[in-house]
Amino acid sequence: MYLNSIFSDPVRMERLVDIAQSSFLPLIEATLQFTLPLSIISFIFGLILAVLTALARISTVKIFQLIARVYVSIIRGTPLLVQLFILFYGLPTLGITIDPFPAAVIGFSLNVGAYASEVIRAAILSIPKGQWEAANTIGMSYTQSLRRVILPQASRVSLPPLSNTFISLVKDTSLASLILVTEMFRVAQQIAATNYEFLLLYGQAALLYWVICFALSLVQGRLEHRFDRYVSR
Amino acid sequence: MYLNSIFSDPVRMERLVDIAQSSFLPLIEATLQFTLPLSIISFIFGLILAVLTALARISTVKIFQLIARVYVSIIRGTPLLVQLFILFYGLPTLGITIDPFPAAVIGFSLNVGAYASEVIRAAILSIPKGQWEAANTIGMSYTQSLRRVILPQASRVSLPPLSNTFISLVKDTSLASLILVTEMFRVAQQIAATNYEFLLLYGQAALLYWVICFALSLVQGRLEHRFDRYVSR
Amino acid sequence: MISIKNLHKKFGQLEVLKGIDTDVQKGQAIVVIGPSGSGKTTFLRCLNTLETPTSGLVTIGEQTVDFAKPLSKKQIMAFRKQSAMVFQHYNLFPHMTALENVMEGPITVQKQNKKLAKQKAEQLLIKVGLGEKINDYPFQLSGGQQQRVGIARALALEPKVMLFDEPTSALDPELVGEVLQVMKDLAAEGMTMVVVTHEMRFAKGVANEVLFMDEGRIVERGKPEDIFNHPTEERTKRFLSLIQDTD
Amino acid sequence: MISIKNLHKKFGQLEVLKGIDTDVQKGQAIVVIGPSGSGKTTFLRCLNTLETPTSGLVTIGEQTVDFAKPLSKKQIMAFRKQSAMVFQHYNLFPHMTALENVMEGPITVQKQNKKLAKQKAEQLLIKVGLGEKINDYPFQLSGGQQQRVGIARALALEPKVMLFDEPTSALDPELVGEVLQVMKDLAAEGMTMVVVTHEMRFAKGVANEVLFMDEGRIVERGKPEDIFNHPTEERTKRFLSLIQDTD
Amino acid sequence: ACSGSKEEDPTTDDASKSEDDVLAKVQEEGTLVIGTEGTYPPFTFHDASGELTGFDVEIAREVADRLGVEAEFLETQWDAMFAGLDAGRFDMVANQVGINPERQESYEFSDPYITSTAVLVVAEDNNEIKSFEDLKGQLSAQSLTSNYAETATSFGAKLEGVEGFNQAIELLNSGRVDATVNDNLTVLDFLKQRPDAKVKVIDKSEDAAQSGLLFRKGSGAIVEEANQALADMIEDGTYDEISEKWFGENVLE
Ligand SMILES: Nc1ncnc2c1ncn2[C@@H]1O[C@H](COP(=O)(O)OP(=O)(O)OP(=O)(O)O)[C@@H](O)[C@H]1O
Ligand SMILES: Nc1ncnc2c1ncn2[C@@H]1O[C@H](COP(=O)(O)OP(=O)(O)OP(=O)(O)O)[C@@H](O)[C@H]1O
Ligand SMILES: [Mg+2]
Ligand SMILES: [Mg+2]
Repeated sequence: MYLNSIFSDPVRMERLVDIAQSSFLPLIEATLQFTLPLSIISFIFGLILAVLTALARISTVKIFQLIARVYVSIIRGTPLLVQLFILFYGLPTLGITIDPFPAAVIGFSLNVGAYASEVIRAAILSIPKGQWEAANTIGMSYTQSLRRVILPQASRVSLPPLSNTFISLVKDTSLASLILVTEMFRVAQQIAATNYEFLLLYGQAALLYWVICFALSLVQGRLEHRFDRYVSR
Repeated sequence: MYLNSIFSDPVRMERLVDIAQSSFLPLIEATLQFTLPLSIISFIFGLILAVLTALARISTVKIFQLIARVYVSIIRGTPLLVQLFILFYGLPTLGITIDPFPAAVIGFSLNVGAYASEVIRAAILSIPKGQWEAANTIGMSYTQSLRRVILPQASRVSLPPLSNTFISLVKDTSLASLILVTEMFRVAQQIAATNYEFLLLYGQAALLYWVICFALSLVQGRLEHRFDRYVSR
Repeated sequence: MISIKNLHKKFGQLEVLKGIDTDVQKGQAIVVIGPSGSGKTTFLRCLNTLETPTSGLVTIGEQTVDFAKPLSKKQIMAFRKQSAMVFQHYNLFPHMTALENVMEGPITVQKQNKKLAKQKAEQLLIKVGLGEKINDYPFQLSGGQQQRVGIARALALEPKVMLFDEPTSALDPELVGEVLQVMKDLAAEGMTMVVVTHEMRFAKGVANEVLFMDEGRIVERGKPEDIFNHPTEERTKRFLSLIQDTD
Repeated sequence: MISIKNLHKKFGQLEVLKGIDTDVQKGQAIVVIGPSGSGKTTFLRCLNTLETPTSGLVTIGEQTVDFAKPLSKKQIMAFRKQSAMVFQHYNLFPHMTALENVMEGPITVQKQNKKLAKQKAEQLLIKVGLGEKINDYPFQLSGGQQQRVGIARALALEPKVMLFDEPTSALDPELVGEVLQVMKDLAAEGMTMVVVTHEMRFAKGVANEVLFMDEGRIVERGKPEDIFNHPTEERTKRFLSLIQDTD
Repeated sequence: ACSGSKEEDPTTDDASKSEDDVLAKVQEEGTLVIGTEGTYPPFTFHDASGELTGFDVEIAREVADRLGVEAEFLETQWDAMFAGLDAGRFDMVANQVGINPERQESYEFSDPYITSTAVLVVAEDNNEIKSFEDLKGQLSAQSLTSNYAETATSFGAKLEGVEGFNQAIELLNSGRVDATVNDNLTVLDFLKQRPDAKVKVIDKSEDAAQSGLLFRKGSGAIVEEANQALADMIEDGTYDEISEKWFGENVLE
């Protein structure tokens, strides 16, 4: 190879360290200002949507089933990039203009809603029928059964796959730059564009994503531990 | 809004139809030549990797567990784009140069391997312990039990989440353009770059992705049906 | 206390209950026996409207319902309140302690005062012999203990009638006794009970009457000693020979 | 046929088998009873090396193994081949038909000729009364039928000893008889059997001896009539009173 | 951000009626919304303090000033820039968009405000390629839609399609292509930032390419206004100042 290893070149090494140091702060800022809020808000809305969609899929009302199916099929079947594109640049031609951040939240929530709905549907279906019946028998309504008996148990089952969904979401927020939200990955690109150290900056961005994922896995561990209170091992 | 609906403008309408017609062929070509082969090959390699990783995670050998955990954590915790970037633009600085298509296959396989390993791990763990014991009792070795008893049943359980992984993969192949594989989405971008109808071309690309996903869901349905042979409803 | 007239239940084409007519006096304990698939479980579930009967006129406690007519949710709820169900596999809520399981109905559904509901739940758990286990989760309890929590949970609803579907058949043999004891005590206190069970100790010792079901019909009905020793129907005889010692 | 000397099994700190000494003659059918948790299942599983004993000298058929010493995979396989296990919950392979379940061991493990293995499997299924069901999947079979496939699957391995762990306790009462019949036939043919069961019909009618286990030890051993009618040990008496009719 | 001023204007109006809208809207709102990439130094990028700056940014800001309105920059990727202009998210794009007939079919350009020449870049240790003429049969990394792709092919090069200069350089660095043809100003900036980069400029072309500010088709009067502003800037020396600042020379022609 004609490129020497960067480690054997002290000047370049120093330059890289300098760049890495000075770029961490803006990257972290963008993470805190956009990447994380966008992820968290979208995830919350997405989960609500997902529960509703899952219930629609499970329901016996054909039209609810159909709407839910079509929604999930479209969202999962087409790239997120295109969805954001249409939401942000397509809708204005129909007279609907949404600001960048809300548009991003809508786009990502719709995405999470579709993916998570399958997880939640499976989780709800995995709760033994006897639990519904026991709830019924003590006189609970559908909503009460869901809220007090089924969803608490389904949460336990769906925690690992939902944390996957969240991890994907966090990384997908990098697409928000396409619709004018300057999230962390875009900042990395901006910095790299001036110093041409793409590998370094992308590496830093990856590290930050990884830290978020790692933090998430800790949270997940604690939640699982809490749930495990009532599960034998 | 100051932009009139395109539908009220026959000239523009005609232009859009023309572009759509002439671009479908190249898009389909690119799908058949790159997007699909890349998806399928990577998925196959990824699955093999995923089974091995899942077995490593389940195994009692601490070092296997650790390797598998670190691998999964890194791949899931960092963006695919960065992984491809490092693989393609980073490795050459260490003297390793891989051609675009193989590099894409490696990158996507590693990705599928990490995500699917969790699915497969869960599926294997969901097979009742009694199945391992019954296999043991008739004298099967670990590999025999796995091949004849556990994996066939785990396939049934993991089919829906694995089809999710495949769907994601198909769409993620659009990142291959970053490392010079002119897959379908890239072709859409190239065409749009000459006529500036990004929305239209992206919509066409989305449609093609959706068709693939839809076809997949049909295949999935048939497979589930086949599996259901031995499952009561 | 219970009166059932021409109760039918179809699952699609399959008619599982083909006209059940019977009634149960207040304070009586009735045992239902019959081969697998004969409709025993379906019968009980119809009484608690876990399955909606296809037709039939059923009175439990103060509520009479004609299932041939469309019913409002409110009517069903009022009817269901008359009875409480104890399941074969307990069906406790695994994410709630024994106490929370028992309190759940009174608090969430009947909107009772929390403190009072808790007191009552504690008393019920003491009654079924689980005073020490009120804060344990189901997985920490043996099968027999879980089933006793299940009974306490049903009792907390203050039903007119208790329905039991094979309450001991999932239990280890030496744990059966403790659940039967609680049921015997209940019968002695005058609780009206319908019990599906093949446990001869209960059928012979406690039941006021035994009902033999086959193919969705009540084939024979009588005092336990009569049914077990001198069944009149051929089907009853055949069935009893299968489940009793033959040697 | 079986000889066991000072068999111990620990799970971590918990000693489940605290020194079992016993032997079983060729052609004998032994019933093991005892309270839940006393170690009956663990005992059977140790004989089939589904659990590896902590120590003990065990002979089954032609193989003797000292579990205090490290063992090679080959030794364990050879030892395991001497016996075959029938489980409480059948543990059939759900993705294989009855026939495939029975053929699986001979073909995959013992590498027998497919055609011969199939013939033998068919004969075995006919023998357990399932000649009509050979191409059904487990979910299409009743519990009793599934358990009979389980027995055929075990027999296909041509073991010296058959081990049964509560083979009828997951069955509907009226299906118990058909499985017991197959087991009785086996005993009559001279198969050596160790059966954990609380099914008195089998214990009293078929067993040559009954073994009472408690807390990891064999507390009492004797002919069925002796054990059930005149148990000498206090623990045995207490246990028998729990599982037998008390009224 | 983009709705508002036109409510009284019935949206059912035909296309010709919307001709004058952009200027009116910009003046009414007091802001000119400008789309740009923000990742293309020295034309549009973020300086060390994170501020958006660059030659195109300053030119666009000056144009807004002269229109008597605030400049508001919105940043996004190349493809989204065009979509954003179409969707009315931006009034104008300032991002070194080269003037060519294809683009003119769909968009309107201001008068050119910069002229750049193509340079040939190869790896430092490449001694085979010495001039554009040596490109024949070599693999050159080009953005397929840029004018430089045509330049490269005209000398017989095979093309490797890339998304931008950065990727071209990465390819050159990793030895995957032999050359790239690009705008000399971009290359100069790169070499300033990465003096250690193992690449060199080997040839300069005669052909020059011009870039202009980009507007939607039918933007109407605002294009003339922008042209006027550019002409004024050139006239009174402001342009020269900005150009000197970024390039040390006048890059208009
Ligand atoms: N939800 C249902 N849908 C369709 N068929 C059903 C349903 N529930 C029960 N059945 C059928 O109704 C018949 C009676 O079932 P049921 O469970 O009432 O019998 P059972 O007497 O309780 O039997 P067991 O002793 O096995 O519990 C069976 O043939 C069963 O397959
Ligand atoms: N894999 C294991 N790890 C730890 N403890 C175990 C394990 N298997 C069994 N035990 C414990 O060993 C003891 C004996 O269990 P075993 O299953 O042998 O009893 P058993 O006599 O078969 O009971 P049952 O009648 O309930 O089947 C129990 O306390 C049980 O909790
Ligand atoms: Mg039943
Ligand atoms: Mg056991």
